[in-house]
Amino acid sequence: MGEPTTDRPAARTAAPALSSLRGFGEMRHLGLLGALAILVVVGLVTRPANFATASNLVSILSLAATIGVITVGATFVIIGGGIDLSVGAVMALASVWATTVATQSFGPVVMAICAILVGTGAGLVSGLLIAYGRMVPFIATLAMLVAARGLAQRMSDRKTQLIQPENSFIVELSTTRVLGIPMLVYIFALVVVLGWILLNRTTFGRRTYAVGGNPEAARLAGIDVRRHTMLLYALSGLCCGIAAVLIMARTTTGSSTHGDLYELDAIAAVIIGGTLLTGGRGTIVGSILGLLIFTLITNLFILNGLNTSDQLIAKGLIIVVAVLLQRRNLKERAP
Amino acid sequence: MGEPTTDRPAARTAAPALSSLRGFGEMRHLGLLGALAILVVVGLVTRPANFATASNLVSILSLAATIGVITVGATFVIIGGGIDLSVGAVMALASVWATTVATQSFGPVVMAICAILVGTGAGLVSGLLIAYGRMVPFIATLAMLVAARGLAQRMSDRKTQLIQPENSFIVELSTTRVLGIPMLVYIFALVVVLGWILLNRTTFGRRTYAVGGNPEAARLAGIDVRRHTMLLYALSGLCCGIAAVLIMARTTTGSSTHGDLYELDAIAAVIIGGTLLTGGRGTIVGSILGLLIFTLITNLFILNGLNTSDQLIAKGLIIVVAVLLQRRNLKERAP
Amino acid sequence: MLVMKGIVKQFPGVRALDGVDLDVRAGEVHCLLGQNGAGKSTLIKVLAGAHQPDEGTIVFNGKEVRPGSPIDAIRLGFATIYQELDLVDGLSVAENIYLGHEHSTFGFVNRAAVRAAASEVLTRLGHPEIRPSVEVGRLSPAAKQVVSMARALSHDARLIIMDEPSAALAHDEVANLFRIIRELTAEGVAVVYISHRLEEIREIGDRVTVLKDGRTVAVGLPARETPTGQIVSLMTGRNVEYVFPPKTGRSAGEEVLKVENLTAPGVFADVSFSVRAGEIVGLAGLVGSGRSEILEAVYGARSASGRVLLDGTPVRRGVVGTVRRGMGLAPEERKAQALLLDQSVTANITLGTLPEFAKFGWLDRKRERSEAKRLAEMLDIRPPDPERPIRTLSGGNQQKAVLARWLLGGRKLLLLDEPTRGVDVGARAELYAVIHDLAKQGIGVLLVSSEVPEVLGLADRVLVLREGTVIHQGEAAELDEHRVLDMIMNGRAA
Amino acid sequence: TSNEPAAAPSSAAPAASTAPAGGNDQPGDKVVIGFSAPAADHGWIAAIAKNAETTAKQYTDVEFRPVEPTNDINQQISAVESLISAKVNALVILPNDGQQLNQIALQATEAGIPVINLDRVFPDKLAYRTWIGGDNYGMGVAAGHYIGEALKAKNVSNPVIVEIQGIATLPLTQDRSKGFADALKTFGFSVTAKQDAQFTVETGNEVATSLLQAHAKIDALWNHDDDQGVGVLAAIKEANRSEFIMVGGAGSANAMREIQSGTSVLQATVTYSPTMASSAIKLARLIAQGKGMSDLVENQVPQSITLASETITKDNVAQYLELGFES
Ligand SMILES: Nc1ncnc2c1ncn2[C@@H]1O[C@H](COP(=O)(O)OP(=O)(O)OP(=O)(O)O)[C@@H](O)[C@H]1O
Ligand SMILES: Nc1ncnc2c1ncn2[C@@H]1O[C@H](COP(=O)(O)OP(=O)(O)OP(=O)(O)O)[C@@H](O)[C@H]1O
Ligand SMILES: O[C@@H]1[C@@H](O)[C@H](O)OC[C@H]1O
Ligand SMILES: [Mg+2]
Ligand SMILES: [Mg+2]
Repeated sequence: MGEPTTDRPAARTAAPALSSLRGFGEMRHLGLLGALAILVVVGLVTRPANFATASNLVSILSLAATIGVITVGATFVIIGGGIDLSVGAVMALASVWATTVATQSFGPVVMAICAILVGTGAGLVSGLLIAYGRMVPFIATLAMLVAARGLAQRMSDRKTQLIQPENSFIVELSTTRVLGIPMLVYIFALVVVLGWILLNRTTFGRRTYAVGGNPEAARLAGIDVRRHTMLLYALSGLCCGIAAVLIMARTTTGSSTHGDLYELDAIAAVIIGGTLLTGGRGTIVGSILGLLIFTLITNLFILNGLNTSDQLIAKGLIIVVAVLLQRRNLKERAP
Repeated sequence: MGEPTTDRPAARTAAPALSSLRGFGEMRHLGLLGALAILVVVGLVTRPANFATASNLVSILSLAATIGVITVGATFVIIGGGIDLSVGAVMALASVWATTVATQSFGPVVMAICAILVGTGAGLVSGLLIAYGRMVPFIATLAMLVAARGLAQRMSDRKTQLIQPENSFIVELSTTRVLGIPMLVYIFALVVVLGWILLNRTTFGRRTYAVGGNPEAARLAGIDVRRHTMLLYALSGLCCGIAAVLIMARTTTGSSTHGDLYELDAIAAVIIGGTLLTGGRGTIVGSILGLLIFTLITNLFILNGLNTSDQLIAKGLIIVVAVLLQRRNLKERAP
Repeated sequence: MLVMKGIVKQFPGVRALDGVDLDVRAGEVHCLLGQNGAGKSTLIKVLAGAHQPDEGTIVFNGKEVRPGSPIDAIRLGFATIYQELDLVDGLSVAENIYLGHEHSTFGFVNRAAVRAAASEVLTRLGHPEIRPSVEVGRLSPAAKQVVSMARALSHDARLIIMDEPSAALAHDEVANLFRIIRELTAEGVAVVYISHRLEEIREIGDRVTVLKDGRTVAVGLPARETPTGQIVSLMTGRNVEYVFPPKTGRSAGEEVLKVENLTAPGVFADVSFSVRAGEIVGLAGLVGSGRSEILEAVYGARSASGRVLLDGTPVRRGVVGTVRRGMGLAPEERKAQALLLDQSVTANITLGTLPEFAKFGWLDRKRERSEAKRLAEMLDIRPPDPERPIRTLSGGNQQKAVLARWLLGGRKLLLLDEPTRGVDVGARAELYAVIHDLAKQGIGVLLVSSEVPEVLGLADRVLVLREGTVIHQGEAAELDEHRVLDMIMNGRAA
Repeated sequence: TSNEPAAAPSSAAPAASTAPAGGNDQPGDKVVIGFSAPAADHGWIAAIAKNAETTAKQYTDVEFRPVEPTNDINQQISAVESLISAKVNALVILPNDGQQLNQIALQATEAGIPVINLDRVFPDKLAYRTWIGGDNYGMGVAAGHYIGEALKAKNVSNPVIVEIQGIATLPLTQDRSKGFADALKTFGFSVTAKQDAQFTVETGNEVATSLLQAHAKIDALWNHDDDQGVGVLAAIKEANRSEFIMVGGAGSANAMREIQSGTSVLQATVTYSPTMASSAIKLARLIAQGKGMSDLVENQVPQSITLASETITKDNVAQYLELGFES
């Protein structure tokens, strides 16, 4: 199944990237593409029969989808000069809230809306604390992480909440395929495209660079820096809500354990993708490439039957090497 | 056992604090002391029979010891304008390295030295990457986190490594009591005192403030900012090594699972204690008070048999409230 | 004692020093004069080891030296008071003074000794009231300046470099400073002294070196005897005349801006004036006299008491509103306050008026680009590619882009703070023409410039500020440069 | 919950024996039982905590004193310390890691408090009075047997057998894998590939997704834990694979329903029943009151009790369904 449409998924998510030729021209994207290419070659050499199959590609994209959506939000927050540690926990909370017996009784659409609203709401709270409460983003979102996990555990009574058969529409996002590709990959692609458009084609995106790059200049140019900062965290929360729908679809459950340590993965993908942790610079395409590199590493390790320990060591080394290379390519302002 | 010496431990760790009247006079410390006082009252009211006993106090301090030692190092790094996410993983790696069959054959002293060297070495590597490789501290230490955990798993073959009976000297740090207080609490106290002296009474400590608060001014004053930065991470690693000895003593084992998420706890304690995440300001006393607040919360929850979910929610709220209060007391430079 | 020869220092896009010579004798006060951006600070940073020169030699006591780092310079016996305060807020006064050369044994700070020594230096500076144990972050800017000076004195230095040490000091504090300088020079210490205040040069200076555009234009002039006129003309390069457009063709219309009793305690007090449509009002004054703060307060970016009315309606605090109502500010610190260095010229130009280029938040990038291109051509921004990151443009061209930002979106009032800082002479003329054109179109302009001829040449009306108070207000035509300089420097109202 | 321990038909519960309860359930001396377990972040552990509490509440002579569950060793040590200083009459401890909590259990025992070690075992027998737990090695053996038999029946040679482990750093995981491998060996089979997950739905899903890609055709899959099994099953469904048989572990209600449906790849699960927590409380009570187990000849409670790991299939699932714990 799905054989004839082999390269579709890749083509889809790559679409926004390709239209941004200028973005691709930059050294760091070339570096990332190079890293991806090396990983692909490694895959082809070590597992010729399994790696380059349509279903493995679909699989990689499905794996990347959940955290990918979160990474889009994280890219905005980090370009805007902030950080969001709460993403995984907020996603878990949204998944739990959307799968309580009460919510489930309203059907799948309400469940999805509920997840998205919970995510956005949590993001808004972090945003308020940071923008108007003037809390350091690290601490505000750490607090949100801790509290959201606790709340998720409480709501679910620490049980995994199964999606009821009558709401299987949600699960079908993962199982129904169009042209051989599961719906959730389309959702992921859509979020990436919309995120790209928002960042590159709207005033909101432009302001995000301004707010992160030089908040004082942004303020003096008449931008409401605080409001914008708040909205960035709400956007991140919105992405967590969408990710919650995807993780529900994939695992057929809502659970307080979902999204453990996503924050580190998402931030790492964004940074590897060339976004500065100090803000003002970065691209969605880079983040997604960064994420795909990580997903590909995991996929390759499992295809080759290697263990998690080696995977961790390799990840650490790859992060260091990638960042050091990027430093050399890019003459960056001193920290 | 130990009854007559009821209030000793508190007196011990409080010693450096008391000598720093200037530090205590500050509003934020008053705030922290207030929070501690409230928690103590809660303890006395809810568990009158168990809370204020010598053994419970000893228990609180023993619980705080491991992460407390790490917090001392984290305070230096954060005052110096950096961050260290790798602390828990480095501690785990040090504990594993020190408890391999090979190391154990050299006896307990070598084991302790080994743990300390491994910790310091890992910190030095992070420091080099940050100071001379110009990597963002967040990413460099994230890479170290991931790699150190992987390495620890690999070295231990993911097994918990028991300390051999002939090396039980290490374990006795936790079981041997002097004046009713386990040795490891003395070690904790010693590290706090030494850390306090280093930060407040030596050129290294005072320069740490300069390096974190105004690196350019530090450079112009003739300080080798890079070398100093590197040393800060080595110091943090050293503390992780000492913490590894303590966790080995407490659990009688070395394990790759030790210290999971310690980084967040340590950073949270430091920030709650009034150290700025942007560097240049902060105190050891504040960090330790912040840590004691967290430990006390845990202890109260344990005593009252409440569940982790509620604890998490409460922790999140306490972080927010504490930071917001601190903001109000302290007119801080904008983020 | 010290001879610098042919010093060249190149920054990306700027040749800050282009062959500077300086010779300083033991026991003298050698004054360094020059306009903003002339390269004075860069020169002393080269001397202090903070910058490495690209060319040139430094000979100290007959030996060629190369201070490769601040430590090297300190070891050579050079102590420096930097222009930007370089203190660590989290440390105490004593710790700041002895930062990097603490009295210590085996790494342990001898706190009593440090405090006693600090207290001694502070007393010598006439400020025994500054307690050595106080955290520097809590001090006023003036007190911080004293701490900076104390730090320089704490070194057993043979050459002390002072970059505008008096900028933040009141009159009697300056007297103290001079007393110290005399003591030092009596011991054979040499002092390099930078100031924009001519009367100070006359009082304390022995010889004067004048810098202009990164070159030495005069060496070793006698500080007391050289006529003011000559110094000023050396500094401002009178040979390259300011080319101001004729003030004809603009007519003042309705009152756009009215400022009543604007006061920010400690910065400026009781400032009242108005700007009419099509009128250019200039604010003249020394560095630190509060001009930037007045602009910011008018713009809603800083709180102040009093009233600001735009078109007769009060302006509320907050830049979002003032921009929407038609104000625009080209701030003084280009890099820190105006530019998104990583973004394109286009993005920088349209930043203030983004909504104009968007429908429902969706940017019309074509129109954005064509507008940016139009403005870039109009202001002759080079290179003429608006998609280039602005980081790669020279300072003057960056400044033009900042101005271009507010040529969009129907501004009613423009606040220009040092609009020509860092802009070369040729480009200046173009900027002047643009500012003139804006006024001609009926826009009110409030202009701050440290260059008096610029204020006089452009403005219709001039306010002269000294230490936060307006000491003169009147038609530009009734003033000349020397009268304004006299007012600014000596506080004599006309 | 659906798993009322009193109804336990086969696990360690004395009810299964023919002998009468012998008055053991009659109220006796008042005893305080302390209880410490890891944080309930998945169904099995949650069921452990629930079962312990429910059982304790059945006895009027038992005061149940649970301490805050945690996954941090350091905190669990502290929690047990607090129970020791509260001088409880008996302690039921499910340690995060038996080796790491051994010392504190030893301290409890030395302080005269009998320790009932639940599930993850302390290495030092001096550290506890009685151990009750599942048979991890036996669980692996049961799974290996079931798979071996099934594949032999199908006459598969050189089968692709895949194993999804739980948390790799736990000794119990390593025991299970060893039992599994040993049992397969008796059929001449071996494990083709194995990966570890974290006992959570999401990690089970992630690992399974890539493992399914690594092996285009699989004959059998053993997943150690039914909680993470929910995610594994979702991955299988998404990949639209059904050519193999799958065996679960622990025995959750969800897994059992899946087996009962008859349409799932999941055809069996090997038990590791959280009812052991109920039994542990009962044992703690008896020990604290100085009683024995009335259906045994012994005057005292035995030193160790290992639950059998049973294999639940379509044929016997109805019998077990009631015992299954909710994930
Ligand atoms: N770090 C730097 N990078 C790039 N350009 C610089 C840097 N420092 C100074 N410049 C440029 O070098 C030139 C000389 O600056 P400098 O600070 O030496 O002037 P100055 O004479 O001290 O002026 P002022 O009177 O305003 O202090 C200016 O054009 C300035 O923009
Ligand atoms: N944040 C502040 N807090 C306290 N005082 C300040 C602050 N900012 C500026 N000042 C003081 O306000 C006065 C006016 O400063 P400012 O530099 O804006 O004047 P200016 O006339 O615009 O000079 P310039 O030519 O440098 O632009 C100075 O004495 C300065 O030290
Ligand atoms: O937590 C573990 C559970 O998930 C597994 O199934 O059985 C043993 C337990 O310790
Ligand atoms: Mg200067
Ligand atoms: Mg100014």
